[in-house]
Amino acid sequence: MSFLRLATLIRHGGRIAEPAPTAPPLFPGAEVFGGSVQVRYINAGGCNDCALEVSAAFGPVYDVERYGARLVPSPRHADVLLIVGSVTRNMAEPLRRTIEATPTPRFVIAVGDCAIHGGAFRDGYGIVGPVSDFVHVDIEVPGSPPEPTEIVQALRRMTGR
Amino acid sequence: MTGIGAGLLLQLGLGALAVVTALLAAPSLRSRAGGILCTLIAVTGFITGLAAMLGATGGLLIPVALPMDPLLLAPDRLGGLFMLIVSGVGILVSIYSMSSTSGPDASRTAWVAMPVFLVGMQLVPAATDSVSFLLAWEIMTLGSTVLLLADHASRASVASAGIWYSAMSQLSFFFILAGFAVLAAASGGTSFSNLQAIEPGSAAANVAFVLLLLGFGGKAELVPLHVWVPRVLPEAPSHVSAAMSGAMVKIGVYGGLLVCVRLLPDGPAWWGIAIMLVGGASALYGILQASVSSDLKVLLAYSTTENMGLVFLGLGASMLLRGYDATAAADAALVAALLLAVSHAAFKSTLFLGAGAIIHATGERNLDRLGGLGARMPVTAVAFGIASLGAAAIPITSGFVAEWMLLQSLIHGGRQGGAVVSIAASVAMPIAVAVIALTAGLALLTFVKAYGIAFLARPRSVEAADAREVPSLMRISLALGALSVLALGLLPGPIAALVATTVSSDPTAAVQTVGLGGVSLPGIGAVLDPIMLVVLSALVAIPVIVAIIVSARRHPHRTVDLPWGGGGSRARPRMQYTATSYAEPLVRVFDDVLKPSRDVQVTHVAESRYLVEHVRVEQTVSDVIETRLYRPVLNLFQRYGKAARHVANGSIHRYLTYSFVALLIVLIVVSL
Amino acid sequence: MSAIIIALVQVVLFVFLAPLLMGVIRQVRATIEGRAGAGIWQPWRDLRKLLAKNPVRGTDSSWMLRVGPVALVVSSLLLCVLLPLVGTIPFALIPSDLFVIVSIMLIGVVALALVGLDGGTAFGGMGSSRHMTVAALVEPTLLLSVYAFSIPAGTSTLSVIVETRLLSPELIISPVSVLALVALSIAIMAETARLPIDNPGTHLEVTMLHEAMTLEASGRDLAWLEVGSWLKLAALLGLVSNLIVPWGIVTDFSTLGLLIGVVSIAVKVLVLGVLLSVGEIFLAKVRLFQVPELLAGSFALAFLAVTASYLVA
Amino acid sequence: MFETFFPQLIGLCTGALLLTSALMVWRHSLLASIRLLALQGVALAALVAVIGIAEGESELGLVSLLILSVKGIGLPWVLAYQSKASIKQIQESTRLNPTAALLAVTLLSILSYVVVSRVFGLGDSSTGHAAPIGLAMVLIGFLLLISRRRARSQLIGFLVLDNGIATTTFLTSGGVPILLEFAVSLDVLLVVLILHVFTGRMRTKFGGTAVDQLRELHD
Repeated sequence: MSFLRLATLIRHGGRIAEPAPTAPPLFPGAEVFGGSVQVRYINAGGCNDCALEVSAAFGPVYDVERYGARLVPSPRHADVLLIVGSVTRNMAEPLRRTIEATPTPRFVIAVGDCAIHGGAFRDGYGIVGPVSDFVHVDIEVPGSPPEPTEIVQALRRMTGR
Repeated sequence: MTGIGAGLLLQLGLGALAVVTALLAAPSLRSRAGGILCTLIAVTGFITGLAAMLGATGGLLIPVALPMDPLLLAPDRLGGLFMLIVSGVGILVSIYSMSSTSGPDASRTAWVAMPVFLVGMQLVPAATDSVSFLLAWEIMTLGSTVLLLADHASRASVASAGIWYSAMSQLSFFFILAGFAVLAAASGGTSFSNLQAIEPGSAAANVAFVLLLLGFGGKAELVPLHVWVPRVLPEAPSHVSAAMSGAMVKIGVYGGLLVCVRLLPDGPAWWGIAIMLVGGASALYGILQASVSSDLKVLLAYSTTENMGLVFLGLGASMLLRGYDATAAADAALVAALLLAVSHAAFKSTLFLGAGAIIHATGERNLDRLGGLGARMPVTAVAFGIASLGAAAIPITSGFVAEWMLLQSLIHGGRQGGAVVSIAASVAMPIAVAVIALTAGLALLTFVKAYGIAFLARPRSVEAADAREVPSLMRISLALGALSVLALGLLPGPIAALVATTVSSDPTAAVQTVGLGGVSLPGIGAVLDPIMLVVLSALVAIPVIVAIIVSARRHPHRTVDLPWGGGGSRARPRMQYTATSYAEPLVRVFDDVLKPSRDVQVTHVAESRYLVEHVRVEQTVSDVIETRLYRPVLNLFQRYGKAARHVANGSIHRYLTYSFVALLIVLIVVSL
Repeated sequence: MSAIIIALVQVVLFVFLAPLLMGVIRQVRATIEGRAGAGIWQPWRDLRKLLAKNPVRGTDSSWMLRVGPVALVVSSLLLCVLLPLVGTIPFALIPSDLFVIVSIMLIGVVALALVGLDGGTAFGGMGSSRHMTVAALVEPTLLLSVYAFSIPAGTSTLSVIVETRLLSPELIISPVSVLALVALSIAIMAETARLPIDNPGTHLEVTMLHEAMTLEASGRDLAWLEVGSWLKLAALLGLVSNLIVPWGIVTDFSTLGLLIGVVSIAVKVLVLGVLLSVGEIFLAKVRLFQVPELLAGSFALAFLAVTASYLVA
Repeated sequence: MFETFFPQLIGLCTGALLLTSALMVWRHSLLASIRLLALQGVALAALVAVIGIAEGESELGLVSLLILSVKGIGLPWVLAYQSKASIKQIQESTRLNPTAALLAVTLLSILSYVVVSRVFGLGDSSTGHAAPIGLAMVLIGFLLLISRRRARSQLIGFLVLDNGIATTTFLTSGGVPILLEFAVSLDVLLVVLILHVFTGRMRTKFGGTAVDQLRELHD
């Protein structure tokens, strides 16, 4: 794409982000983050629809980054683990290790019905159980899949912004 | 008899005593006794060299070189400096080698050769005439060859290294002999004061310059005469490699200085440019080979080529600049070259001794099989780390100050008072700076690789995992080496000022001491005080450290058993980057120069060729100069050798016929 | 004395300015992308939070994971002390000499590379290897470009170079200076892991250079690594801005001058940060094995600058 | 005021000429090369204008306008005439390793400096000092001619060479007679048009203009 076309696109694009809804209350214990939350996203075995919604939440329209949440490439950098999908047999151990590798204080958000209680895959042969079987879940975002706005609101409870 | 003479005599006496002791002593005591005597030799040499460098005169006359003039050993200031370098390395090596109790390192042969080698190296810079110079040179070569071959029974590669070493040493010796012969023929005497009288621009001077440069360049590991280095230095026992690389190579440098500064000063401009070219090529080629090498000792050996290249680059620049009367910059470049030689002696002998400690602890010198030694061998790790910083020219170590001075003299050398000195200099200086910069960058990568792969991360083999710290004498020697690297880096002012007295007619105009051991180059207007730099960094570090302490008290850390590897449970040590993979991007970047050979073998699963059972990747980077320059020549010789076998088949009749034909030819020629 | 005050002011200012610069860069990028952005103070919040966490360390990682980040910060802080940012009054015994500055920067480079290797992971080693390869290839450009600047000033001391440009501004638009500036900018982009050499916003391990080395660090270890990198970027941008627009820098010590110096360098660095951010929108990360080509190009420019300055002026 | 900045302006223009030549070796894309060529034409025109103002010759102003229209606008337009979409995708694959080519550029510039200073002497005027850049451009043009595979990229090399000749003449003699310059420019235009038609023909015949593939013509 040429320089000029890109410049024109940027000029016409303007602000894509939607106006911010009112802030939810701060999650108790998340004061320590002070408006900066690094998120490690884990797909423990979902069908990718929650994953799409999560990526929409971090996209320009919902723009959860404006509230101070950011995706990071390593759990060592993370404050919040954003887990989607019910935990499959092959992901159980990596999930445990990822939780182990995350420095405290940390919080866990389970996104989608599958992550919360197994959802449609609950009794599947490859499923070990919902996320709460492995780690204490701090915030649950129900829905199959949930709206990006709900994911945004859950993360805003962590950032407090 | 003067003090210098007494010192030299004492060395010879101690050397003889050490040889006798090595022959007679019981095997259990041999290393201790030999080591103590070698240390004494080196200490005597150190004191003698220091005295000579500070200006003491005098010498040792040996009236036994008939039919030529009697031999005179009387080191001047420059000779004293090199005696100091050699004996300093000698002390480290002797202390280190005391703790070897068995095997080839403690054999009778090795302990006979060791004092011979040390004394030979001490005597070369003390010689004042070409005969005693060559004599001492041969003693040194003999000692080092025997030391190298002490281990030949256990490893076949040592024998091959020995052949290369002897061949290249004799080639060097031949060139030096021829060079001195040309000079002696032109000047009518063998002593250096006679040789000095030769006309600088004459044909004899030019021929002798080229011959001597080839001879000394071979000893100083310059490209393309460096081929013995990657074979010999890795194969020799580590303390011998340390002595060879730290000390013996400096004798080659001394030879270069002897020619360019003392015997044939004021040569034509092309001499300086030629030396700069050879030096720059050696520096780049050496470090490039070092950076892609996975064998720790090969890496160190090639890095020696690099450092000697930089020394000769400085020497050449100084010659070029002196020709244009840019005296301040010329002096600074020469002092920088010497300082680099001194600091190289310190850091490279420590590095080789550190490699020896690693081999002692693990039996491995392949970096790809090391790792995690930092926790297991802390003293070695710290000493090796400091010496690596020196080799990578990082501040507050000796290597940094030397390269800093060299770069300063180069960037100020091309101009004098706002005017360009000459077109040649103004083209040569930027290229030299670029070469040094690239060399320094690659050296950084090389030593980050060497240190990081060997000492950090997780052990890549059982041997590395089971490594234990080396015996105390080895640790003392390593610590001494590391301390000398730091001392040279922290107090460059006095050291550089002292070094300047050996080569400069007006040393205070070239180098001065400022502040707490800082160095200043008045002719250039550059100042550096490493101690102030340390103080400054300590000051800025204090708030950070306070913050860490406060934070650590409030938020203690937690230890987990696995590094983060994507959550998988199989983040094994084998998945770490190795030395080979570390250098892989570089191999690709310099593909055209290094010409690596890659071999990928894919084995498919029997059922389907779409599934891979295993992949084997092999990549070797060979020495291009060896394969492209030496191999063809050697093959040619081999072919002639085969042809000669037919000619000389052992039949006495045939030999008699040859003699007869030769006689006839001579008679015919005479009668014509 | 005035040198010490200026150095102190520089350190304090840049410790404050560096996170702000990152905030501005990210905010500008977010705005251009059509986002709302986290605000220019977000890096401060990140830092505060990282210092309040309990770091996690692997059993195999050594003291390097603890010391390396501190070494990086100290090297970057030394850059802020020694570079001519607010004022050009150098220390008598350690002037802002080009080679010393580059070597101090290399301490940080080495520390970061060793931290990358220390964890014993595949990604850390990969990042470290790439980082060092780039650093090795950048060094000739870095030295030669400043060498070109140093020729009209007759010294390699950066503060004198900046002062010379202040006194004779026609030097700024000379071809030598323009060539050297382009080369220096590319070298600095490579050195500070910005586009097109490295993508600072990437979350994909295989494309990472800088980020891959920090994957193993957490809590305050990570905080120091981040601060060190930010400070380095800010200090180097400060140097470039003072080479382009030297006006406002303090040459004779006075309180008012100091104030002007502080304000002007802050404005210059932030404006350059905005330009950098806007420029990065139009760039894509080049392939790793095209980076040497880019660096060779910048080296050629720097080399032309040096020879031209020798032979033309 | 102008006197103090005159050497800097000359330097800036010649610097831009050298920079664009070096960048042409660097970049692979044909479109980028054509744009750089246009930029080079503009820089050359500016150089002539600066010399004209310094020497007070209005004739040179006219020459400058001519150069601007021919080299800055005309030739690049002709070269880029073909549909934009196809030209964008043309990536030159050179015969020379790009890194080596860039190092060659630096060495060629040094060589031209050394040659000019040794053979002609640099003189004292700032124009005399900048003259080596003209020679360097000629050499770089040759390098482009040698190292490029495509006929059109080689054409660009030829034009750089021509610009180099023009630069040298302007800097050493302070300008050539207007008619001569006019004739030269027309010449070049003619060559370009012919070659353009020629390459067009070749394209229709062989589907490409990579010179390596033109062996068929020979056989």
